Amino acid sequence: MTITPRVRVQLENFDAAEESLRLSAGRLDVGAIVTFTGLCRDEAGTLSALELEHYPGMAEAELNRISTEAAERWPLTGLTVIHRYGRIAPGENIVLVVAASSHRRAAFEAADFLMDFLKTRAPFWKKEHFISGKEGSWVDAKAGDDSDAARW
Amino acid sequence: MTITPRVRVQLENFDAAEESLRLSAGRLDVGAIVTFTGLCRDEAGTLSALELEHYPGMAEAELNRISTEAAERWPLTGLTVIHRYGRIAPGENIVLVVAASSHRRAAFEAADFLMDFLKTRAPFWKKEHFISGKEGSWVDAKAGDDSDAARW
Amino acid sequence: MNIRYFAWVRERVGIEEETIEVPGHVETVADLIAHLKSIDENHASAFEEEDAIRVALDQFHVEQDALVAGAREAAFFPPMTGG
Amino acid sequence: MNIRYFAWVRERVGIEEETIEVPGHVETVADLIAHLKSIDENHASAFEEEDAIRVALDQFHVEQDALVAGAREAAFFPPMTGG
Repeated sequence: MTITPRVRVQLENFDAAEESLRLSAGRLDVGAIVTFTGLCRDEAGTLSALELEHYPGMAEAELNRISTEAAERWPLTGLTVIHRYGRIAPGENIVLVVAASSHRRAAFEAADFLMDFLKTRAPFWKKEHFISGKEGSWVDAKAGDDSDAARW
Repeated sequence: MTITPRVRVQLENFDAAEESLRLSAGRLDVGAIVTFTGLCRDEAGTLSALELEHYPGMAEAELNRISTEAAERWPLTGLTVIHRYGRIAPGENIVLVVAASSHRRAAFEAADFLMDFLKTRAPFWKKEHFISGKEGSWVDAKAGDDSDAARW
Repeated sequence: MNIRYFAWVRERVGIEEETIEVPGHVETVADLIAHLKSIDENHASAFEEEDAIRVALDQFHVEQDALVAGAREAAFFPPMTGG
Repeated sequence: MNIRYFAWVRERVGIEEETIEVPGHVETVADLIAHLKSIDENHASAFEEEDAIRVALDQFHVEQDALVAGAREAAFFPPMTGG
């Protein structure tokens, strides 16, 4: 039986530990949990915040479609995807994927697949706002993201 | 500069959230954190506990060797490996890998690589103890683990 | 038909959302884009780099040869950069 | 030389650790295994499935053709099943 993924698109932060526990607590069939957390980087120290714009409705729908595909391709016991929107400060969380399975390869591959497809298909756009006050700029899509998604 | 991995072989449980935070708190160069948690399964409901035997000294040394190799192969900002020994009840944690990097592919691949090599090279052995009281049995190594490790 | 714009496409058009009458000759997404470009300078500028524009009909990704008949909402945006 | 056994190898030998005098003709790990098998029934039974035995010299994995000269500790165990 295929599990029903848990998908959230939200303004608030998330708690990776809580989400991971939600997929393992009280059950004995989970042998492997892989979590991916994406954070807002700022190595240059020039960023005041990332602004995450999204397409409400389609963002949830697309994440559900990608998650459902993952749950059909791999024997998972649980799958959670949370993507934040709004202003996100450097060092803060942006996205979380938690994949649980009886076996480690399924958990790794499902989480990896999910991030690749989320990057190229989920309707979110990042705009960088700078400390200097200069005009914010939209982050460009990376060619590497398309080739990552093409691996599957 | 290559980071120094953090390796622990311990009786006590670990806290994945705390270990993850340790690799990201107060820094702005971490864009991706992948955690792998391996748990003690018991789908049949027949297990009283897993007994994890290890080779003290070599277990730490081998995990350090594998971690150092991962840190040399991928541009990581942090890497943590914790493996428990002793009696582990169904549902409890066995092993944790946390790989942090600026970019997601490095974090995924390093964690995946680490688990594959840990499985085939780190000197730990699992013995199953049963509720029924029948003689415990040593878990057999899986051929799949060798082929997983051969991918790298 | 309800039309939505996101990210820099939205900024160039200058609005988030609008409702338009779709002329009878508009069959595909490409036809719809040609029609939107004819509305004004802002629309024309938003769709200037046509290859950089992604399209969704009723919240599903589609290509430019997709038929628009029956769709209630079309959305235009740059390549996604979430995650 | 200090010899250590783990998991079912340890159970079959019946001890965790022992110190032995290595005879002069023992050059490789394979020679050492042959020598250990000659100690008693338990040792012989532990090394019966020789292909299933892994070896470490001074806490490094080695193959059966590795030279034992200079090693202070040899360990024998089944394939690892951690993780």
